Amino acid sequence: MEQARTVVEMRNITKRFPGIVANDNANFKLSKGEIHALLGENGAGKSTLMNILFGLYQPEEGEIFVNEQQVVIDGPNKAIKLGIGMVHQHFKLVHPFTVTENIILGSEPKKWMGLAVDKKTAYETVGNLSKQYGLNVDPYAKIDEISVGMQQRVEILKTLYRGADILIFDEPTAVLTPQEISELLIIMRNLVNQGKSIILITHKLKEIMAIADMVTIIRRGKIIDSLPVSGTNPNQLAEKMVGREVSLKLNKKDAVLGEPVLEVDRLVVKGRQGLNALNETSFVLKRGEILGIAGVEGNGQSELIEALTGLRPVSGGSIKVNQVEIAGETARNISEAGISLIPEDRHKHGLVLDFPVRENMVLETYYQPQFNKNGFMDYDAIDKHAERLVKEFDVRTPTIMTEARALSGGNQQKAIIAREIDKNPDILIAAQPTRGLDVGAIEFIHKRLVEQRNSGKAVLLVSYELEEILQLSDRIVVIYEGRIVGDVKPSETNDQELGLMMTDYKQPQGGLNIEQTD
Amino acid sequence: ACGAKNDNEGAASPIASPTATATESPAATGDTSGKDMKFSMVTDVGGVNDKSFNQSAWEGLQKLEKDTGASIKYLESKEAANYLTNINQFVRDQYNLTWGIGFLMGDAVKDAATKNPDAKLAIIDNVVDAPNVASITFAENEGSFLVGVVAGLTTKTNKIGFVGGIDIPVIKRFELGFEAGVKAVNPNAEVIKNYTGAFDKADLGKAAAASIYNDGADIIFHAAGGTGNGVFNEAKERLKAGKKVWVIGVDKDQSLEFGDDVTLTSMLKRVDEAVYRVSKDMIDGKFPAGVITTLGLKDNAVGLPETSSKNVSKEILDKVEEYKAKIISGEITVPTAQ
Amino acid sequence: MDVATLGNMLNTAFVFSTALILAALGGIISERSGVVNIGLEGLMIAGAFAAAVSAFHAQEAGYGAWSPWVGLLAGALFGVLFALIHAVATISFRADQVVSGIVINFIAAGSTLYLVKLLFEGSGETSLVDEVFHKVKIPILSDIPIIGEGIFNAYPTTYLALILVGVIYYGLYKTAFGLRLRSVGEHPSAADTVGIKVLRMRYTAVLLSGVLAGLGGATIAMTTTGTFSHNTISGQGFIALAAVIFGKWNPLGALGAALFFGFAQSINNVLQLFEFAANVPSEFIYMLPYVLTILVLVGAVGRSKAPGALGEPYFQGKR
Amino acid sequence: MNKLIKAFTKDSAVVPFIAIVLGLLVGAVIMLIGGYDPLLAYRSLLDKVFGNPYDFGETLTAITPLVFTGLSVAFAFRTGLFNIGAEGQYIMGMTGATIIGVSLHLPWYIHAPLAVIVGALFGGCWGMIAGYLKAARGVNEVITTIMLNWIALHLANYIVNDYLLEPGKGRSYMVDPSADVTIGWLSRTLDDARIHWGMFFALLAVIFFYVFLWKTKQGYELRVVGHNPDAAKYAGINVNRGVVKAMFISGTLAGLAGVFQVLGVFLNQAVTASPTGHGFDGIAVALLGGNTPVGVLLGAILFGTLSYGAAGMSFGADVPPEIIRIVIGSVIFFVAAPGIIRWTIKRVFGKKRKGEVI
Ligand SMILES: Nc1ncnc2c1ncn2[C@@H]1O[C@H](COP(=O)(O)OP(=O)(O)OP(=O)(O)O)[C@@H](O)[C@H]1O
Ligand SMILES: Nc1ncnc2c1ncn2[C@@H]1O[C@H](COP(=O)(O)OP(=O)(O)OP(=O)(O)O)[C@@H](O)[C@H]1O
Ligand SMILES: [Mg+2]
Ligand SMILES: [Mg+2]
Repeated sequence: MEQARTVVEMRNITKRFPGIVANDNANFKLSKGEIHALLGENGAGKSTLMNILFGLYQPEEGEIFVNEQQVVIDGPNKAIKLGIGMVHQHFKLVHPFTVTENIILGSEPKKWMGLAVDKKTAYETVGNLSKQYGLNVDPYAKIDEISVGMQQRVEILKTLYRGADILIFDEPTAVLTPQEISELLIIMRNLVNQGKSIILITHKLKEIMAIADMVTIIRRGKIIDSLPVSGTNPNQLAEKMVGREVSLKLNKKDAVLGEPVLEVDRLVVKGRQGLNALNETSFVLKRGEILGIAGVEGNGQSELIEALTGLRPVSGGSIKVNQVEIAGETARNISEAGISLIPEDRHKHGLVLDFPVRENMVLETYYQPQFNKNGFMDYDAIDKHAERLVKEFDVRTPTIMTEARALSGGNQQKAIIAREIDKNPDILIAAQPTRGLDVGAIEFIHKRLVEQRNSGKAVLLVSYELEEILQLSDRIVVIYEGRIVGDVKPSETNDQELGLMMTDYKQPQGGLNIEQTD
Repeated sequence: ACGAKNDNEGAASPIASPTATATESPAATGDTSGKDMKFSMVTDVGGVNDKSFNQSAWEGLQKLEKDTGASIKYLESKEAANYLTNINQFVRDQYNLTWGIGFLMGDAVKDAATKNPDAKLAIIDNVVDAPNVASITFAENEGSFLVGVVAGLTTKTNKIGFVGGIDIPVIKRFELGFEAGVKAVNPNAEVIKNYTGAFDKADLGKAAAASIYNDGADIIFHAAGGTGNGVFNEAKERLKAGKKVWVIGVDKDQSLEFGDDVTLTSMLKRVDEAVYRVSKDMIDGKFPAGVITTLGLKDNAVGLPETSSKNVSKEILDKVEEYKAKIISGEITVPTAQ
Repeated sequence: MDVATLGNMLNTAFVFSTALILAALGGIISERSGVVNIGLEGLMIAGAFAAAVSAFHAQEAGYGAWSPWVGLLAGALFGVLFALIHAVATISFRADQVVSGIVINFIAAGSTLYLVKLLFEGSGETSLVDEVFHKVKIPILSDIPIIGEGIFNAYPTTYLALILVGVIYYGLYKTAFGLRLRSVGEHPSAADTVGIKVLRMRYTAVLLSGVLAGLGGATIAMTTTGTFSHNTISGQGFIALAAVIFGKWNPLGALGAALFFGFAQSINNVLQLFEFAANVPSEFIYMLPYVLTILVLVGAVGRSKAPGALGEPYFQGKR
Repeated sequence: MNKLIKAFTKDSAVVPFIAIVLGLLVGAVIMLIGGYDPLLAYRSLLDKVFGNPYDFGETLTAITPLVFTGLSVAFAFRTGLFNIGAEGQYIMGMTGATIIGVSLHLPWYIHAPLAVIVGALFGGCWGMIAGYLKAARGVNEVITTIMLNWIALHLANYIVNDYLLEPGKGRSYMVDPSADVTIGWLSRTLDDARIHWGMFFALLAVIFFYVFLWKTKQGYELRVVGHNPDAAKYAGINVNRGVVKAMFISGTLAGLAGVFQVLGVFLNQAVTASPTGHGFDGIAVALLGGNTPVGVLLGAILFGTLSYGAAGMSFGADVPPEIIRIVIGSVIFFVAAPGIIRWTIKRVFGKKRKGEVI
């Protein structure tokens, strides 16, 4: 292969934030037509480096070359002019707007001497663009109404609409289902074939191995290495990234199953539009078991979690915890009955970001006698409790008086997990517990979940990531349109098969036991 | 509006109110018998330029300053809690006489008078039972009766409006006197009443006037302070649109401010005269301490301004004089509130 | 209730509503760009003040019937002046928007009255302007029963307000400017990443809200009072704010809300014409507009959704 | 609202101090423009407040309701609500106290507390209406509280006019002496200034505010609801009940302001055409004080002192008292946008202070 042209070069980039050097003399080079992965722990400085390339931040030092010309990128406008587009880690979409409105925003086609937006042309252009790249997006849909995967495609279309040749993807797969991930990888290949160059930030080593040509590793703001993917392997990458050896394989002994602790029987729950989100769903969870619930997002998982935790009314069926009916009880009573939840959206549901860590640590237990006397909070006890959890779960925070907002995503997650596990619940529901975390943090959290199960408690794991489900679960049920359509052992299946079940290609009659049809 | 207007037109006023001067400028003219005396007044929340009794009272003091060389000062109250503290400010500063202007000052004047028996105070529109307070009230019902006579004889539609501020005894006196006057000369006429609930909302006055005129009335008498400005505005607007309607003003000769083309006449209430006279009595050593003075037609303290002759016919004015004599003589008793 | 009364009520409703409509439009533009505008009251005060003062001088200078127009213009300009304070504080210096709005109310109330006292020799009120707006009948249309008297016999400012409702509705929903403005209020960093100048957009919006709220205040001075004093604007800005929320941040909604409020006000005048009203304590009649507003909110509207980034200062790199 | 709270709590104590100085400077400049003497004006202001025991006492009396309404607004802010309705709750507090104070005759140790409690409950319930409408029907509390202010005004007038009116006085009968909460001896010490127990209750309210919000279980719950209602639901807290409770407490605080104005200052309730403004001033006080209890107390002291002293300014220097509104507005402005202060300092002292982190 002949030497490809360099389209982006960043030289000696340094960027400081108060109290931290986010990028420390970093060098980075992207060649035409390549997919170049950027790998690093949470907070290593990946997003910062790319935000600099996109003109959102100005570096304190360093130079940038695009197509071998030195440039100053003083704002996204400039980046767009230079043919750079970015799909952000947290999507930048205006939710009440339609897909098309989001895409044309800032460079709208106009009519009547600029007095009006030419909507017709806009919708046509977006429709055509979507077809051209095989993205299959409905130009008329509102962002609020489309799935996360679709939203991401809208982000991609936004860059393409502006004629970007260099595309930056910041953790694009963190929020996608396996199907969506493989579709995205195909799309990316497609883009490269059409002459685009791609920078891909991801924590998933498998994806890097599958699609990237080059990988650059960044640790604490410094570039550690930049090498062709063909000459490396996941273990080596993980080690370079974290700076120590990481076991990518989870060591867990066989499950020792006990009594059933959670029995869900023909549960019916209404969803947001008033339709049944759960349709006579039934399953049983036993002590000493991690039960994975696999499924494409939006098939009733959120409603199931909300029903189990008392946040959503139940229209039929029963939920028993330790043989006691809890359907219809209040969230507080259910929590007392032994269910804990690691919520999917940690900012919205898991934490009060403006509160110090210590107050977040008692969010569900503040009223109990150990933290509360005669209606007064016992802050001595709360402080002791928080100090212990922070230590035990390695939550990296300056002090327990630090606001939760100031913690990194991974540490926020650890704080929540510490709080929930420490309640010593009979049933721990973990929804997307490792979304967006780096491999080191994932390793830690997985270990804690397994420990919980080993101590005779039960874990209900809800995740859109098949790899995580396969690795952690002792048993997997597949949920599709509010029904359980499969019940398998991880050792007896693989992600392809699960993926098919999740989209109902292979639903056997009655929807049970996949092995019989095999 | 009036503050500036006074400078230009004040002298033309039949009340002969002097040209307004800055609050404390030393008087150049007049006899100087009051030179070493200090007079003050405390306004209610309406402020000194309310185009109503506060302003009128201040004009009285200004005349006093001019005529006698007395020094004068006022304080405006921003809220009810200031009434007492403002009065006390003057009392402590050894003012010879402090006026509480308006009905609402009653309790504050009483309090200050009781706690400072040596101080001299006076109040307008209310009665305070204390040996060192002069209380001045007006027989608004008598004057209102007379403008009622004018309205009753002038109306072509036999519908006449009354716009009140807040439904309190003082305003009720206007209403009852007015209605009695109308009925006395024109038993068929209907009086449409609207209390706007405020003395300082021109927009409410305008809307009230609009609905009354729309209902067929051709004259409105207002006793609503600043709210009444809205009544005038509505009338002017109708005039521009080619519809002749009248307003009867209140307290001062409002034709001076709003023009002859809409102002039929006004019900004068000579607060300025009262303030001037009682203050002058003080200088002359005749302060009516502990006395309640009710000023009515016989004192020329209420009634019609001379400018009325512009719009009111001679015959009607003669009728007015007739009724005035009857009221003074006691032949007619005008209904009153409390 | 006969047809004429209904027409008159509608007419009165429009008189009351005009200023509310204008100020509410200002509130909408500002809040659609993400800047809370609780300072509407202050901006209206500024507008009413400037209008009363400049129309008076225009009249003295012999501008005749043009005087109220001069007043309107001055009201808009003065509104902008105060809006600029709000913009600088909240957009450039990221001061809390609620705080800044309250400050605007304070400073506007204090400084205008202070200026009145300086300009009018100690008086707390400006001199009465004779040359104010008068209702203008639109030929033919004004002959339609009810609506003719109700809508087509109105002040020029009412027509202006109605036209502006249309213009702003169109501007917000049909033009690129509107799309960008709304995106800035919903998700400023999304707008930023497509090259929209968020801060400039917000400045524009807040200054425009100054124009509109200033016009709203000026309207009151140039149609109903003819003067400016401490209570020319007493709470209308807050009612306009309520209309913004009630109308769900939509110009047509705000028009409806403002009209509703004006109508409720006019009902209480009409009620007093009727015999039975004598038996209803007047206080209950005064309460009516406010009670009705709450009842309608409870019955019909429910939760309204504010622009996504309302109240949040924006700076590049904000996460 | 969180930002609102944060904007104040973190910045050093220097900022408010500089803000006050700058605010006074702004006032001085405006006075100069108007041709007044700012030094004389400010001296008259101070003289008015501290010149004699009477005015000093009356200043305390002017500060008291501001502490209550400031706390009321701040409390609501802390629980995620914007209470523009302190005005209405204040009026209802007055009304409740007047009803009990005027219409009953009881031993003082029952009568006064009863009047205080009923007035507070009136205010609380008035606030609760807005809370309930928000919780049950999702109606934005900003609108309802604005409307409820006007409704309270007219309702109070109705009650006074039709049930409590002393004929010919335009106000209610005087409160029975057994419900009077003035402090005679202290009043006499301060030359008959209207001193009453309300000021001590105001201090208690400051302490209550702090202890309740930051030390009790219910306070914790309300703060969670205020900062993150979604998380509150996850934690098993009844969010709707929290909203209602928070508005009740907020209303109670504002109501107490009215209660003590009636029982300690006016000893009656007048029929009024427009709001007193104490509720709106409460918003300013809360903002001045950064929604912290001690901040509110200090804010009320500043606000009350300046407002009361304004009369002295117009008495002693003929300066229109409106100027004080500009001063207060500017102070809040500088407190809220410390960036402006830093920017100004940087501009003015830029060369000398190079290298300093601004
Ligand atoms: N706007 C900001 N203000 C202050 N600090 C920031 C800001 N943005 C980033 N940082 C800091 O810079 C460092 C790098 O952050 P960055 O977001 O680039 O990490 P990352 O590698 O993308 O992490 P992740 O994998 O979690 O996305 C972090 O320590 C973060 O705290
Ligand atoms: N407003 C802020 N000011 C300063 N630093 C911030 C702010 N918000 C976030 N950070 C820092 O930025 C870093 C990255 O934040 P970010 O929210 O991207 O976390 P993350 O690790 O990427 O988690 P997630 O995957 O959930 O996004 C954290 O270390 C956090 O301390
Ligand atoms: Mg990142
Ligand atoms: Mg991340």
